[in-house]
Amino acid sequence: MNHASTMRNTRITPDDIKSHGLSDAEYAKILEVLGGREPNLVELGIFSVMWSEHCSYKSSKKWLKTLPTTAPWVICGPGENAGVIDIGEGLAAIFKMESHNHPSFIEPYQGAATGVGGILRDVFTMGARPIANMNALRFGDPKHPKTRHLVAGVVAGIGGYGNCVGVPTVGGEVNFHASYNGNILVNAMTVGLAAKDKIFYSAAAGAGNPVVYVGSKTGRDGIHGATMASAEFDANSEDKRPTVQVGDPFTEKLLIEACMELMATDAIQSIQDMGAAGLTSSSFEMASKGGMGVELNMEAVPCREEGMTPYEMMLSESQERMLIILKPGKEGIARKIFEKWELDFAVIGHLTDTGRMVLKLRGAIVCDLPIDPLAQASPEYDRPWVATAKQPILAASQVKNLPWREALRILMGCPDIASRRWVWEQYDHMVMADTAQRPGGDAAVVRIHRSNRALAMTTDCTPRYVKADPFEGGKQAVAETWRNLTAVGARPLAITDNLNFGNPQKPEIMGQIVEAIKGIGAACIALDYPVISGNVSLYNETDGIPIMPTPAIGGVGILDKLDQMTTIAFKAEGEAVLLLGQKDDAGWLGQSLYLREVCGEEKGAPPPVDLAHERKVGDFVRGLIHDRKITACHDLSDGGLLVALAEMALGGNIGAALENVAGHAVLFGEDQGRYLVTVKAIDASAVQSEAQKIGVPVRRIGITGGLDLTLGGESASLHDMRQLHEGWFPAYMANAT
Amino acid sequence: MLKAKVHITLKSGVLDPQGKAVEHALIGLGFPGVGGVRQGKYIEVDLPEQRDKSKAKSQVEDMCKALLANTVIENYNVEVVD
Amino acid sequence: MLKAKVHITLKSGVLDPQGKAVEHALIGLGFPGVGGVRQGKYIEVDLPEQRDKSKAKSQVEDMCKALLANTVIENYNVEVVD
Amino acid sequence: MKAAVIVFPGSNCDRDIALALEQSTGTPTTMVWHQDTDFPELDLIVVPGGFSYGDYLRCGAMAAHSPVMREVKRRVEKGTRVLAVCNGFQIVTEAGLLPGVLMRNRGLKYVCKDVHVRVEDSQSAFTAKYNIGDVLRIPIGHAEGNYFADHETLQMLEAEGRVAFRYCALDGEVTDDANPNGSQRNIAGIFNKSRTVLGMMPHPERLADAKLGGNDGRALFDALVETLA
Ligand SMILES: Nc1ncnc2c1ncn2[C@@H]1O[C@H](COP(=O)(O)OP(=O)(O)O)[C@@H](O)[C@H]1O
Ligand SMILES: [Mg+2]
Repeated sequence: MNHASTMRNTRITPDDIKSHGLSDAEYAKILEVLGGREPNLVELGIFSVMWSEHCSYKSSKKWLKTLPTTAPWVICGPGENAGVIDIGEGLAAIFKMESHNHPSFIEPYQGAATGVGGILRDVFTMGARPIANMNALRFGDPKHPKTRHLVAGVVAGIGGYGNCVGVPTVGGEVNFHASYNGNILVNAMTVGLAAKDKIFYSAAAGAGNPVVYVGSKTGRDGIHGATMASAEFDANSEDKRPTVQVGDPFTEKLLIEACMELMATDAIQSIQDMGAAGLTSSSFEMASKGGMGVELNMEAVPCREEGMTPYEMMLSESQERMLIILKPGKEGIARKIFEKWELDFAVIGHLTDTGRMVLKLRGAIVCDLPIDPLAQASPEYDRPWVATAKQPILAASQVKNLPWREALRILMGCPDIASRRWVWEQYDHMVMADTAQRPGGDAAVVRIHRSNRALAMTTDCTPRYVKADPFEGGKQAVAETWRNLTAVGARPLAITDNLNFGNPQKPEIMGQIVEAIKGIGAACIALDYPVISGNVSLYNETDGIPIMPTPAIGGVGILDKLDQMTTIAFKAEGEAVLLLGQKDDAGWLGQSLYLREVCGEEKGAPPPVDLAHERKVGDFVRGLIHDRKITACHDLSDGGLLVALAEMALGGNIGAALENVAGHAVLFGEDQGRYLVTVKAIDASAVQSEAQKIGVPVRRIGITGGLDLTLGGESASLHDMRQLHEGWFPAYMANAT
Repeated sequence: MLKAKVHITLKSGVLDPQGKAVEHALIGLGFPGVGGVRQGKYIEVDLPEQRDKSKAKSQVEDMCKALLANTVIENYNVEVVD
Repeated sequence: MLKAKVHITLKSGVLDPQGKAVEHALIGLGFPGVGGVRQGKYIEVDLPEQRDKSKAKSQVEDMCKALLANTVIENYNVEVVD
Repeated sequence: MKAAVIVFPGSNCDRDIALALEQSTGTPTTMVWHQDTDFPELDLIVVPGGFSYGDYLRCGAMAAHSPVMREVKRRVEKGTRVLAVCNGFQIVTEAGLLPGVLMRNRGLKYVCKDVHVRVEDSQSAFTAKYNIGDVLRIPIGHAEGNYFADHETLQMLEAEGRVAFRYCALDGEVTDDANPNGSQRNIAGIFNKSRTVLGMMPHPERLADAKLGGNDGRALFDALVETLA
């Protein structure tokens, strides 16, 4: 065929290469793949998105491969749209977390909304009905002039989308830190349920099979979104506006229902959502995975605007679209379903056995690329990295000792600990009528429909630990999710990760990535808790200032009996409060919130995570829960012992009198692998001796009752604590625009 | 007293799910010949102390930039009347 | 092709929480001299096949009654342009 | 009792309320797609919550004008009971089956939380198992639940005892603090004149199972089954 006459009228310039985010070396590789022929603009665009950081994972691939991804219960690990685990009784849980950081900074409402839409599609494309959403959010300093506006927009966007599609948003996390001033993080997670033998994959098969486009029409939205998500921000980024995508949750809801209806038939050979890089990555990846070729007729693509070019159609990131390979002869039944739901349905091409991606516009070839060579040649970098320098261990004596009541008051009302009620009351966390544990506890619990079993889920990461020691911080993030699942009584099963970092071309940032991944991997192995899906977001920097390294972890576990679930709230007066897992009396204040919020310092080594200890204590706690020995349970994290205790007291509106604990290091230290539990007074000594028998440190630290927390002759009223804890967020957001 | 009439509309090319849904519904209700429908906002701002129309206009345009419009995806148009 | 510009505004006496909130926010942002603010909708309907302006107007008024406005609380105004 | 739930594009509490009904009736609930207008004789029609047509334009407006609602109106004239929850309440007011409108919450935000409502009537098929003055804990989830009607309408509703539920404090006192959305007179739910149509913003189906933390909503479904069986 004559490429010169049908495919191109202008030559690729160095500017084209640069504006597509490709390096000279990468362009040279493109020429190699094409056997010396220059690409045309459509082809260059396709290379640029397929080789972008976002789609190719070129900086992180080498290290991601080291993560443990298997277990007997893992049905499908990383590599598909989402990960799949077997949860028994013929069912599978499907989940993933994904970032929408850059779009959310540019337009917080739409950026966050479309982030939710995208992750939902990743999950239902595999045949799962989404049953819960979570969101892990990081914003800049509350005092930064943009923060309020961003918080308001992101939260409204997540709610606006999730509420309308009717999937409950049941949990997440919110942190504030100046390092996110110019680069907020919006990580959204979806958990879905499917029949174990009805999972849908994306590998295309069957030459001649129709390629079908369904959902919304294609507009000029987000063209270059994938390359933008892979580029560092600068002061002009706010001008990159035309690339903003608008979400349409109503259409997404129809798309979910239509896909579920089609999936119940036997019509689908393979299916994939059109995510970042839209039609390009979906068609390319489906063909590539199946070793097939694909031929598309661009004039058949449903378009929203007049005169769209193949380049625009291929690179558009319009939302709420899916690509389906149908089995032969199934077009009629599929079309009928999508017409019922008033969604676009178009056969836009077919599979071939040529191994090439051929795009035609009214018969003329506008793109002809070899699929396998392009995928094979996709860059993979072993970027240079340096390890983060270890920080000295801080002794308690080096840290100012404030009276506990004063310190507790500061912590309860500080931005990172204050109640997130303002956030989650804007999310419908009840729709689907299976929410058994709502936001505000350690993990959300969602009943498996029409059963007495439930899934528990949580997201966690403590970026200040990761920054100080990426390896320990990576371990900690995984361990904290495991602990949160354990604390509600669930058996942790697997995680998804969302690795948010700065520019990987800087060796110190690459070092954070490498060490955090190693830490995550170590924790996964020790806890039998594999990674089944994930997402990488790099270049989170503004004017050269990186975010704190933030590998957000989403953990999922199962409760075999819903009635074994525990919550953090104190249940009755006169119960014993036990501290489990406290190894010694040193108390770890390095990188603690006490140090940051009370003393105004961010320093020291973060608390180490002893994974064997973690597992022993956690398994013991879960056993107690299953034996119904425990009336309330809360793991210790940000703010340490007293903050956890205050949260339990506020949850039940019952106070406690404390003994056997003293000193800022023990009261506010953030040693890992610890839980606070309450047990009926008569059970206390039996539980204590059981713990001692297997070597789990246990200490009785008080008794529930009254409406105050008392310790060493001082007391703090729950009323006061509640005002501080509940007050900060609404007061802060009162003047949002 | 001056009054500003502000029209806020989506920039061209930005998806308008509301307009699209209204269009569908009108056709469903049997109205023939409905082409595209676009939905925007209409805001009236009273400026009781302002006498100068051109000042009023630029003031309300500032309001649009600061609050009334989301300039990432929306255009605004301000008209000042007595 | 004709196009109808439809303004939908709240009847007087009906509380307008959005307008009130915008008013507050504008004052909070330091805009002086903002009196009342009212927020309504602005809808454009394309009528590609219609040539007769007065027919177009009455047709779109029917759309307002049938769907676009809730006449319990809202007024509508239709203007037809080329 | 023969009950059906109408499903509009964008309805999302349809399955939830069908299941809550099933708990009380012991039989599967019929789902009626919004384009089907010839459904069988029924004792109860449910217009469920959600975001019919995305809540675009005005909540409930587009669904209110769909063919199925014309049929629902005919059935109401024949005496069929209609339970309209949340978006359903918005739909039936837009359709003229109940007076007034549900406007944007005064706080302008979507709110999902438990509220308390006081039962104001126990004479209807819906509320027969409650006593006047009972305080129920029940979730809301809406951005437009701010009930508004003109003065005469409100007077009429009060005079005819057609307010079904009012937002209240834990002790039953009707206070402004307990009003989550700015509704006039703290109205959370109203009846039509013959008490055969109930529209309410709170979701009884969301707390109809003790395993999910409460079942104050259950008695509403049980009452319907007992009265209409
Ligand atoms: N963005 C959010 N969306 C929904 N729920 C949230 C969000 N942020 C925090 N939460 C909820 O608030 C509670 C406290 O969060 P967090 O302090 O992160 O808990 P933990 O320390 O146990 O991980 C959790 O139940 C969490 O799910
Ligand atoms: Mg926790």
